Amino acid sequence: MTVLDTPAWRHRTDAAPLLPDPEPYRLLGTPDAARLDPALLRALYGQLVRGRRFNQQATALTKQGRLAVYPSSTGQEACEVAAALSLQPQDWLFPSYRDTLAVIARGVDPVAALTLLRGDWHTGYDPRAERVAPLSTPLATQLPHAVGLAHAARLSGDDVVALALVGDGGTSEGDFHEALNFAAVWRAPVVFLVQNNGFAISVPLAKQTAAPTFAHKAVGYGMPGRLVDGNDVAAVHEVLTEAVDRARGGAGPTLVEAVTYRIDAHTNADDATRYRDDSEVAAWREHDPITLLERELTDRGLLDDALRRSAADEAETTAAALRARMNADPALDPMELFAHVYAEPTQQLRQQEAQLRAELEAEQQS
Amino acid sequence: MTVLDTPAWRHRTDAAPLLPDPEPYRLLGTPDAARLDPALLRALYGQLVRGRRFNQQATALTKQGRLAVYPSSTGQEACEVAAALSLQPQDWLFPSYRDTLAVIARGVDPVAALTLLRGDWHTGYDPRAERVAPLSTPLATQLPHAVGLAHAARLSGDDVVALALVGDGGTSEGDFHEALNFAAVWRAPVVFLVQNNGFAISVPLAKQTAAPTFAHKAVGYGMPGRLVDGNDVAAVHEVLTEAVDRARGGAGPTLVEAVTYRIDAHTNADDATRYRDDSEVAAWREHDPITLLERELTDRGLLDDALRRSAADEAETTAAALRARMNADPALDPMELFAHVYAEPTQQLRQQEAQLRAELEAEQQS
Amino acid sequence: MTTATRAADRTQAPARKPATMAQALNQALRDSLSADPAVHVLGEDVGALGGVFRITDGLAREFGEERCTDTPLAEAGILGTAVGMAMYGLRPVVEMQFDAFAYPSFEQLVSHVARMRNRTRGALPLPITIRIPYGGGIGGVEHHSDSSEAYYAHTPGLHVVTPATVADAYGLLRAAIASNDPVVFLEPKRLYWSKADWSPQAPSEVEPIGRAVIRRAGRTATLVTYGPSLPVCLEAAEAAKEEGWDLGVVDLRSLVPFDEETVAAAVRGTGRAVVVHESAGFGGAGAEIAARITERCFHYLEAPVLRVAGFDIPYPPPMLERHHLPGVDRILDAVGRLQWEEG
Amino acid sequence: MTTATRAADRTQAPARKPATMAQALNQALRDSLSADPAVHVLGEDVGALGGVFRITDGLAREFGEERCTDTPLAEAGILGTAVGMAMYGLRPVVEMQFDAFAYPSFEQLVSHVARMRNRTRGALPLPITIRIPYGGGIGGVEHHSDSSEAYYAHTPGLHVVTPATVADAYGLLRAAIASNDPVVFLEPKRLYWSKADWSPQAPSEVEPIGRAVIRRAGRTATLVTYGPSLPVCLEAAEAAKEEGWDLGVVDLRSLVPFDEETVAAAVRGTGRAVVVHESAGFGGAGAEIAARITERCFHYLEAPVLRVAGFDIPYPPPMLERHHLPGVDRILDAVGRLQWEEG
Ligand SMILES: Cc1ncc(C[n+]2csc(CCOP(=O)(O)OP(=O)(O)O)c2C)c(N)n1
Ligand SMILES: Cc1ncc(C[n+]2csc(CCOP(=O)(O)OP(=O)(O)O)c2C)c(N)n1
Ligand SMILES: [Mg+2]
Ligand SMILES: [Mg+2]
Repeated sequence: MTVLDTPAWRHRTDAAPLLPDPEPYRLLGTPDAARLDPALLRALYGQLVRGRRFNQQATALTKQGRLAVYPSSTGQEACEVAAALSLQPQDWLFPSYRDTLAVIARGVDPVAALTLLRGDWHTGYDPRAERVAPLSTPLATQLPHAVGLAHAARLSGDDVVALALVGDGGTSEGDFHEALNFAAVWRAPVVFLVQNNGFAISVPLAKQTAAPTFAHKAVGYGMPGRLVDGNDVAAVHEVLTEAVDRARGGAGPTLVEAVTYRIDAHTNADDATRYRDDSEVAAWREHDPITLLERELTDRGLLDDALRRSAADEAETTAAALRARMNADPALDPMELFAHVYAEPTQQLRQQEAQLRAELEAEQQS
Repeated sequence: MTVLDTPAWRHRTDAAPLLPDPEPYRLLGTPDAARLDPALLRALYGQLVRGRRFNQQATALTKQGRLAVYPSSTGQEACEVAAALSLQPQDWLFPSYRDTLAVIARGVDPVAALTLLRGDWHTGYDPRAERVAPLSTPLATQLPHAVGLAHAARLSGDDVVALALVGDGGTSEGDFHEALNFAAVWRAPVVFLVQNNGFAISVPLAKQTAAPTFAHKAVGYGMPGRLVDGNDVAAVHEVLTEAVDRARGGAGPTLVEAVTYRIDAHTNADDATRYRDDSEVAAWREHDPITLLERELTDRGLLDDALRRSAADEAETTAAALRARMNADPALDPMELFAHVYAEPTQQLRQQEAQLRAELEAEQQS
Repeated sequence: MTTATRAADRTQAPARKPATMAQALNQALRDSLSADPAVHVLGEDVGALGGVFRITDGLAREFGEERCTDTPLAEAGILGTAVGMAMYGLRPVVEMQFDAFAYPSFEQLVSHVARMRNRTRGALPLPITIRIPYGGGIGGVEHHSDSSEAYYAHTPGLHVVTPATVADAYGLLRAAIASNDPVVFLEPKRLYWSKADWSPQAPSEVEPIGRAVIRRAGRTATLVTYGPSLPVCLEAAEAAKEEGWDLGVVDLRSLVPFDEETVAAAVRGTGRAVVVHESAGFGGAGAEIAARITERCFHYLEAPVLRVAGFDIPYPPPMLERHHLPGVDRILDAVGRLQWEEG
Repeated sequence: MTTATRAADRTQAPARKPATMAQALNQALRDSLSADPAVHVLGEDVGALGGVFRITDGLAREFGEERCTDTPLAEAGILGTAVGMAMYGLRPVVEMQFDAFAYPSFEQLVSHVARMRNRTRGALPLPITIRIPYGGGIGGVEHHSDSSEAYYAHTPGLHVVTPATVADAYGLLRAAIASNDPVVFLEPKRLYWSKADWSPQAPSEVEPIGRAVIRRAGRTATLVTYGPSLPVCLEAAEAAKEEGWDLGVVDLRSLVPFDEETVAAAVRGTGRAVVVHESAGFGGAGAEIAARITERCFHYLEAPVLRVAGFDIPYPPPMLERHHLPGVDRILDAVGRLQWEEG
């Protein structure tokens, strides 16, 4: 044995296959798009239109005081929708706080998905039943969860992949790094999708990273990195599906960067004019995910009135239902505050519970 | 303006120049070694021999109860010495807990450098006077400090570079990631040296990372990565000096991985037989940093008896002085416990101080 | 400086105008940046945006991006680089965007910021101010309303300060930035928009950190509080008049250093005390305050020191937070339980 | 289960042999891994090395590397992946190598581990045990001797447990791993090598988390303590006999849930109490204990509840730690200050 045989001398992976093509991958409008299944394109279209409408409706609900806050994903619907549709039923989605659309595209009841942002509770759905983790507000903290879950599933011999979403800003957190490293070392069946929308609230990309692309981070963990046009829903769907399949096949994690843009302000409470120019927004409106797909559908003669109408109708139905249901006050029981802190409340919690109960009773009597 | 012009679409850096050569860079024993300055080689040799002897002496002192613990860098002396010698006087060194050798090679009094490990105080030297940060025990936490200091120096218009040391295990911490990212975004004049010695205590490289090399992490931050044979003191010195010069010239940070090996156990308290095979240690003994340099010196006719003797003498002098000084009990004043918590002690600390003083007086009287 | 001399100084001060706490904090940063070139502000969105609460509004424009810097999104990195900047002689003022988003920097805070001076025998003090908007009552979703003061107050080497008035917001922040020790500066979010007639105190008027203040003298019982709970306590004291109670209110302003003398003197005067804060009660700052009052005032106490605090639960969702936060009724209820009939 | 029935059970238990706390903890892990395939151990160096304190010795060999896994060196990653594993239905037992090296995982702990059950209305409980060797007295260099229990005890949603005896080390660790709530399991480093005659309790003998125990009945005053300070308190109680004092000693065993009844009953019996722990006193667990005793026992108290704790300083270097740690003299001194003559 010489040092050249010891693991520290030269790690074994070959770097080249892990490096991304620095040109974002596109499908729509390219000759390759011809092979795309019309049924898939129609499904994606319906979801995009519904998603756009949902963002508008939710933003409107903030103005009416029906949502505490809403971080719109307008402009990023392709990523949201493709993320949800690249998964099998048994797989898990790990959304960040901006990913309500992905959550509902996966099938979670919209009102349940909005519970956090409405403010009646922190999570409105059963993550195990939906195989969707709670929307994560502390940035990047959901990434190690996804790794751990995927690892546990693999240890259990189950066919489960986890897909975790994070923003460009979130990549700067230590948890991003630790999660990717654990995933690669454990070859966990997990896919990371960075939605690079150019901003972390007001902070532009150049102040967030000096990397050629986020996809170039992958090689540093020993996993492949892919770069994709995040507004090309077919491309994102294909890249994610490939990565999910790879994970499912036991080949380990993938890091995908989708280049996209946040058309709206950070949330309804944000004033984007303080930090970005309208001309940039206008440029991105020209590269709208719905328009890109409509062009493709039109070119292939798939965008008939029926499709347009059914998409619009479904979007309106969703919006109307949302409006109606969100306009009702949720049924809330303050005593629930003590119900889920532990399996059994401590003696101190029981005392505090009694105190609140007494207060509420006194309130009712007065 | 189109999306292709917006920063999110394609980040601007070219990845290729940032990628390391996956073959560790070597100088000693290669034709290139011919250009090395004999004076430098002699200086490095003296430091290596002294460093090796220092490690032995310090380990011996743990057995005599004169050091609380000692993490030996035997086998890694080339990295330690080259790190110190690549810096200018005004530069700063940020050592981790294993880097006592680098600290003394930079000129810090050995007893002061060992204060932490002796246990009389946490740091024994004035970091500002020495331009050496305290030895950092929480892994990777010193890396953002180095970035902040380098950034501050640059903001102040000063010609100061910071060199920060970390182990292979330390690269897994979130602080490693955050530090490299800040450094690249700020183009801070800082150099990161990963001493990849194959183990984090008992955990071998393969359980720490799946990356081709640690140097491949650099591209993910947008800085160059270099891989070097960490036992080739001339190569490490050259690579670090280039990186330091680059930083000094305003070109920003560099990540250097030095491949080396920890010949001794993790510390005197560790039992390395539990997790590694002697044959691996034997292989690395064949690639010893002192032997490699001696061969080069011999080939070039530089290793005469005078050099051998002066190196050995200096090493013995250092060791003897260390022994003598460490065998004396340090003068300790328990009241100092309260002296440096704040600029001014709080009222509560003054009370506690009075309590301890009274106890000590009572102790003396009894 | 005594209250009397301060009042005197103020007569010479420029005319006061209505200002919010947010404005006073902004002014304190501006004046600190002007006064000392070593002061640097850094954090997420502190530049062009002026911070999500606009506390750094205009500073990047006025002092340049190098003095007021948008950092990458990484709190350990922010605090860790601030440590390095302070090692080099700068005075970083760090903004954490919300209470719960300071947690990623906990190791840097506890293992380095709090200890560097001590570790280096005084050679390397770290004059870092860590501004953290904290507490609830603003309808924030989870992780946006934590009260984390107890974690910091228990960490030797940190000063922990929290203003409750517009004037203190300015004065304490200037003092924090001028301090040669690290200061965790907790800004009560829901008081950002509270208003008072105010003009920036002159440097000579700025009080050092570590003095509690009697906001209201009282004879029947003493409320001891800080930060976001001060207005609630003052309201409770007002309402208590109806019950015939004359409640005193002490505003601690700084948890570390803790002004035992002022608190003990006030409680000795009444023999009864209630400590009020909104963080979880168990192991909260109120425990220390109550224990210390008892140690210092035992023979003056007519009743045990009681605590009114948030419940021992994760911070509630917006629609339920009013049930969690200590309000006037809960405070008065505690006062009523102070064993008036002799126990 | 009462002390009487436990004693009875024990007569049927296998013969006891001398064992260290480290061995009992190792056995508890082994028995938990055997009993439930969902249990997984993970952390730094827990595999081939068996942990730096050898608590996981032999487990990787016996149960395979997938049940006892060496992780990359990243504490937030360890705890964060454990969250995901628990979401999937496993029962991770995490080892943090030393107290101060748990701080990088603070955000995961406070913002996720402590809240996941509550956040999801009970749908996603997280049965995670976080083992943390803590405290000083072993000559460790900085960051190796922190007592961090107050941070955890103040965080709603966590249980915080710390054994002080060999039998409790086994029993409480088994109960922690069996618990459906996250448990911060604090192992007093300097008791790892403490010995007792012991054999593993049968499952029926394992007490649930949350009960304090009277280690020594006493009539003159009560020492309330936990973890590493228990032996010191027992020694002090022994030494106190010389002064004619009959001191009781309560071992809390769990800070959360906090067994108020046992503590209050003991203190009511003596009218005097001293709380002892080694973490910094200010804002330490002792503040809560003292405040709560006072609330519950005010009219039984002859003197204020006093605290003997570590000083409010960063943990000292090895050569000075003996001056910092509460010792017998300091405890007896506090007992002497309990206003025996009437204050
Ligand atoms: C740990 C943490 N720090 C700070 C915040 C506050 N914060 C919320 S969103 C946001 C920006 C996120 O940017 P990015 O990751 O790019 O996601 P995007 O908003 O663009 O979807 C910040 C700083 C947070 N939620 N968590
Ligand atoms: C944050 C943190 N976690 C854990 C430890 C305990 N620890 C000390 S050294 C070490 C291994 C370090 O390995 P590496 O970074 O490769 O450095 P080396 O010991 O090989 O020089 C560990 C886990 C620590 N010091 N800090
Ligand atoms: Mg973004
Ligand atoms: Mg190593």
